[in-house]
Amino acid sequence: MEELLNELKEKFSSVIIEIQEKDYPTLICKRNGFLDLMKYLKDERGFKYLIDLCGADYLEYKYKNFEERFEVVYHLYNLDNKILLRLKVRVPEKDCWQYSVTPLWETANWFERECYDMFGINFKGHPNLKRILMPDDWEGHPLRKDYPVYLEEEQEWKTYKELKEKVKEQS
Amino acid sequence: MLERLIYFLIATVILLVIALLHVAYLTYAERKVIARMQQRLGPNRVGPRGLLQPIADMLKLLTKEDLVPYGVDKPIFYIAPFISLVCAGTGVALIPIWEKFVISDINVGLLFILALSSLSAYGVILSGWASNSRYAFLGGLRASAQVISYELAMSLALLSVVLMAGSLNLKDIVNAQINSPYKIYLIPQIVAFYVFMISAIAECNRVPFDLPEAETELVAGYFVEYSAMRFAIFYLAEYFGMVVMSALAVTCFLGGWIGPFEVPYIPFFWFLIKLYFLLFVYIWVRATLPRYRYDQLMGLGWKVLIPVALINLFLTAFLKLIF
Amino acid sequence: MATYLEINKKQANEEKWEEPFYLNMGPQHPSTHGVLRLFLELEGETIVNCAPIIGYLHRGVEKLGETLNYNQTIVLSDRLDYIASAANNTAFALAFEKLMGLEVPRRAKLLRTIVCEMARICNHLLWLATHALDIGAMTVFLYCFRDREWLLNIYEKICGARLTHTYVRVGGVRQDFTQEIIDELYKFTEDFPSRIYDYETLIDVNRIWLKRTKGVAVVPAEDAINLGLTGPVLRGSGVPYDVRKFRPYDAYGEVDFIVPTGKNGDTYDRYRVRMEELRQANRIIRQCLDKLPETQGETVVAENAPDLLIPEKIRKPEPKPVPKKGVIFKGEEIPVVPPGEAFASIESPKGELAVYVVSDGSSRPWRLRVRTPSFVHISAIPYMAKNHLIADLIAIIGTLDIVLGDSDR
Amino acid sequence: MGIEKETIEIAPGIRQVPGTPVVVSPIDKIINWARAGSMWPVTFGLACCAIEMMATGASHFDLDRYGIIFRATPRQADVLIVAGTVTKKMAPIIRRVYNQMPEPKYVIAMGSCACSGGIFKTYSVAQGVDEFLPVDIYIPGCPPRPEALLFGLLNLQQKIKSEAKKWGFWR
Repeated sequence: MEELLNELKEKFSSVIIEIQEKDYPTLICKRNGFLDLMKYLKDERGFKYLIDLCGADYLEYKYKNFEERFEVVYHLYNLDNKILLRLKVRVPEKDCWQYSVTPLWETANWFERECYDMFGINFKGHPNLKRILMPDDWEGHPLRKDYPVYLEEEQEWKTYKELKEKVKEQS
Repeated sequence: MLERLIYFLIATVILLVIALLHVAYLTYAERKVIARMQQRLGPNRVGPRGLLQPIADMLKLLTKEDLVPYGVDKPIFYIAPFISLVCAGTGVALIPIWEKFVISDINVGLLFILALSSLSAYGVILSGWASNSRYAFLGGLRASAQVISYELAMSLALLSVVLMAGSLNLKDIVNAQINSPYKIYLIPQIVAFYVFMISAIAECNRVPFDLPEAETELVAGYFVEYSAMRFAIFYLAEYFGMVVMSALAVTCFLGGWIGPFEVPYIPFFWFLIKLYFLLFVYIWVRATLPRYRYDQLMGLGWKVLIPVALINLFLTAFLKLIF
Repeated sequence: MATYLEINKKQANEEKWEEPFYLNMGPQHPSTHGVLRLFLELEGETIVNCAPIIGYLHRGVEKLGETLNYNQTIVLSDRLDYIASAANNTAFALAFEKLMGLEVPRRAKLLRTIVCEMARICNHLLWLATHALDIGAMTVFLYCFRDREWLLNIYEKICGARLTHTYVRVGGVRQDFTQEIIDELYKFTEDFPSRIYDYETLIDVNRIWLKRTKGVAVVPAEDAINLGLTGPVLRGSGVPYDVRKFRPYDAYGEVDFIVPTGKNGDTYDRYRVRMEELRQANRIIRQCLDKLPETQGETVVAENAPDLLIPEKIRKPEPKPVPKKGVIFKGEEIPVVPPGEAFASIESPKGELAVYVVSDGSSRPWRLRVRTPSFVHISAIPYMAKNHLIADLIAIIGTLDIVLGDSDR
Repeated sequence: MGIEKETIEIAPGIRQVPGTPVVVSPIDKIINWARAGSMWPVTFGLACCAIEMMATGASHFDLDRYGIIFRATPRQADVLIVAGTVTKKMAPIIRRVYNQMPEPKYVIAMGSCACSGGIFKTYSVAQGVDEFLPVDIYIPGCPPRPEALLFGLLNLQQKIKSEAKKWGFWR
């Protein structure tokens, strides 16, 4: 475990900002050069299984020591020698994009679509980036911190509003 | 001439009433028997022990709104259920229930029934085509392929019976069975009986072969768009087909109305017993077997049933030559 | 309509002029196990391309979880995978306990394992019922529900609810098992293997069932891992990955059971793997029951676990719900959860269910991410359904054992 | 149809045109009895309540006793049991299934999510099916026990039996 982290540190020193030792070893990486690190981890080091890929919104988070707003978190798992690795990439709010890892792992396809749907982070290189959970003509990204939990009458989704009006005059 | 006409009228009315009651209470029997097989009680709330359930279903379907969806080409949509009901139902007129009571004793009885059952495919195909829904269209396609391929197997199986009996007239077939050494044709023609039963199940789209109206795949197959009374007619047609096919199996293979001993008052007692046993087999098969896939169904029809029926036909012809 | 499709339009301009036959296996369909919508492009009966469309049951559980405190979020977890809700609770509870650094007493771990394995049996029984019903065998559905009813009655004795148990809480379980429950469970574990034998005689040797499941939707091991498949679906392809063995949690370390794997990854192997898992779950319950008397007198909750707060009146969340430090009912400060993040995953009956939670010191999670197996399995449907028939697609949906509450969150 | 004016009430539900042997309205009773005796719900399971609906259909609480068969197509159904959370993306589809059902149709909102949105007061959940559907029977509970669903269905039977003049040619 240790030799993996040291080797990563000197091999990808430009990409990895720091390595934290939380419940699982966490690598905080920069955006450019990130794909080579992932390819290296997948092909040479045998991290063939991507457990999870998700976004997180850190708007006004008290214990924040970075200025970007979003963070994309990857959880990789090596099936043979049972190592779990967490990688984080910080994504600023202005140009809110990130490289897509779908070419490496098929399962990332839908994870990234959901992350785009919920946070608005678009993924370069994704074959078909569209909303997956919300209807296609939905405005706004629900899981952002500045999005209300419950939509009042006027912020309603317009197709639903039309349905209610149509039903009112029908009955 | 007049009293023959009146005799025919009365006989048809009696037979129709009995057949309709049989079909209505077949739905009730099916729900009860399948429920018992699945450790639950069938309908027992509607009438005394649920006996009025088919009447309640029929009345409810009668009074529902008769919905004709948009984009349906109306003439075919209206005719299709009646085609399949008429073709499934007229077979009853030919079956000799006992010596004296057979409505139309034409001497090509068996051929007429085969023609009818291949005509009933039209009802299904036209309804699939007419109701402007993709599921019904797929159901209609599947039904056409299935009915045609199982039609062949059935007619070949029946041919070997005709060869043994020497005539197409159903009454003669039963008489031939009476004075044949083994009393019923089931014993020499056991293979033909199996081929006939399997293709009869496929003819009426019953479970292992119910691809045209597969509940879980094509929502409801060819009668997706039919509501209320039209759907009830299709529902009746399916059960009518079941009754006619098992009645045909009884006359051709199980020796019609003859039985080990003579029951004094009810001459057709044995006919009904055999009929009910075969209907029970239909319901039993429905409760246990899963559904075939479309290409396996075709494979079974062409690669297995037809060759077996042909070999059986040659065998009977060969044996008939020797003895 | 075609905008929903992810297929390319190359085929349209070839000289094959006939336009493909689109079929919409819509949200309301008897065998899509809920509100999954499959947009199919057909060639006769074979599926050329399939685009699953989900989101019809998206209830925003992750957003709602950020406005509830830790014990209330576990109530939400029941509604995710509503067939095995005890498994969801354990996933949430494990993540929160790792966050708070709580040490769960051994008796609570044993009780959790029993409840999780009962959830696995419930889930596999319902899977077998709907899978067999979709392929046409009606009677198996009723037999499976008969045994499931027995288990639901035991659940009712344990925690009062049939389906949404919320039996697990942060730091342990809500109540202890009474002696009556333990005896009933013993009776169940004795009788259950004979019931599994009933199902197998009904469909296992049935030739039509074998024809409908052998060689359908074959997934080689390499692609299964790449597609992210987990649980019985992955083990059907021969990869022995099981979170209970690779990262043991609760009492799975001290219980011995085998992890069944299939050989060539088709529907029949997945069916065999799940039937074997039914027997293994039965064995695990029996071993845990034997271990219970050793931990007789223990409490079932960790000492500094956040007590079940009476939820203070949740003010109408102001437009920007910045979660403040939660002030509890009697006014004094609740134990602050250390800020940080935690990732815990369990082997839910459908696959690997993982929870990633970020906390900011208040009594509400800052970000709650649930990685559910059904979401990934639905994303694998286009891969598995390529040039199969519609009837196989129904078998594929059955063998993947998807639940839409699980996938849409 | 102005039937009350010319007829007099001779027995509960039995009316007679005075001076003539014409007796009216038992036909309502017969048709209502038939309709109550064979209610065919369309399988519309959305979420957890669908599992309880299946459990009610299974052998312990058998629905077949009341003549209730689950039909897959809305064309042949007369009861729409909305079992589960109704999301806004699903609302137009539920309305379309309701419109496809032939006329004497009834709606049962099963579970607190269908009655009033339940615990999910979020951006994507319609707060109750009655925002766009006329609902006949509300069944509370999350999920309601199979006995609760049976009780709801029996109440619907009482409601059908007490209807009048709901037959004849649909306009």
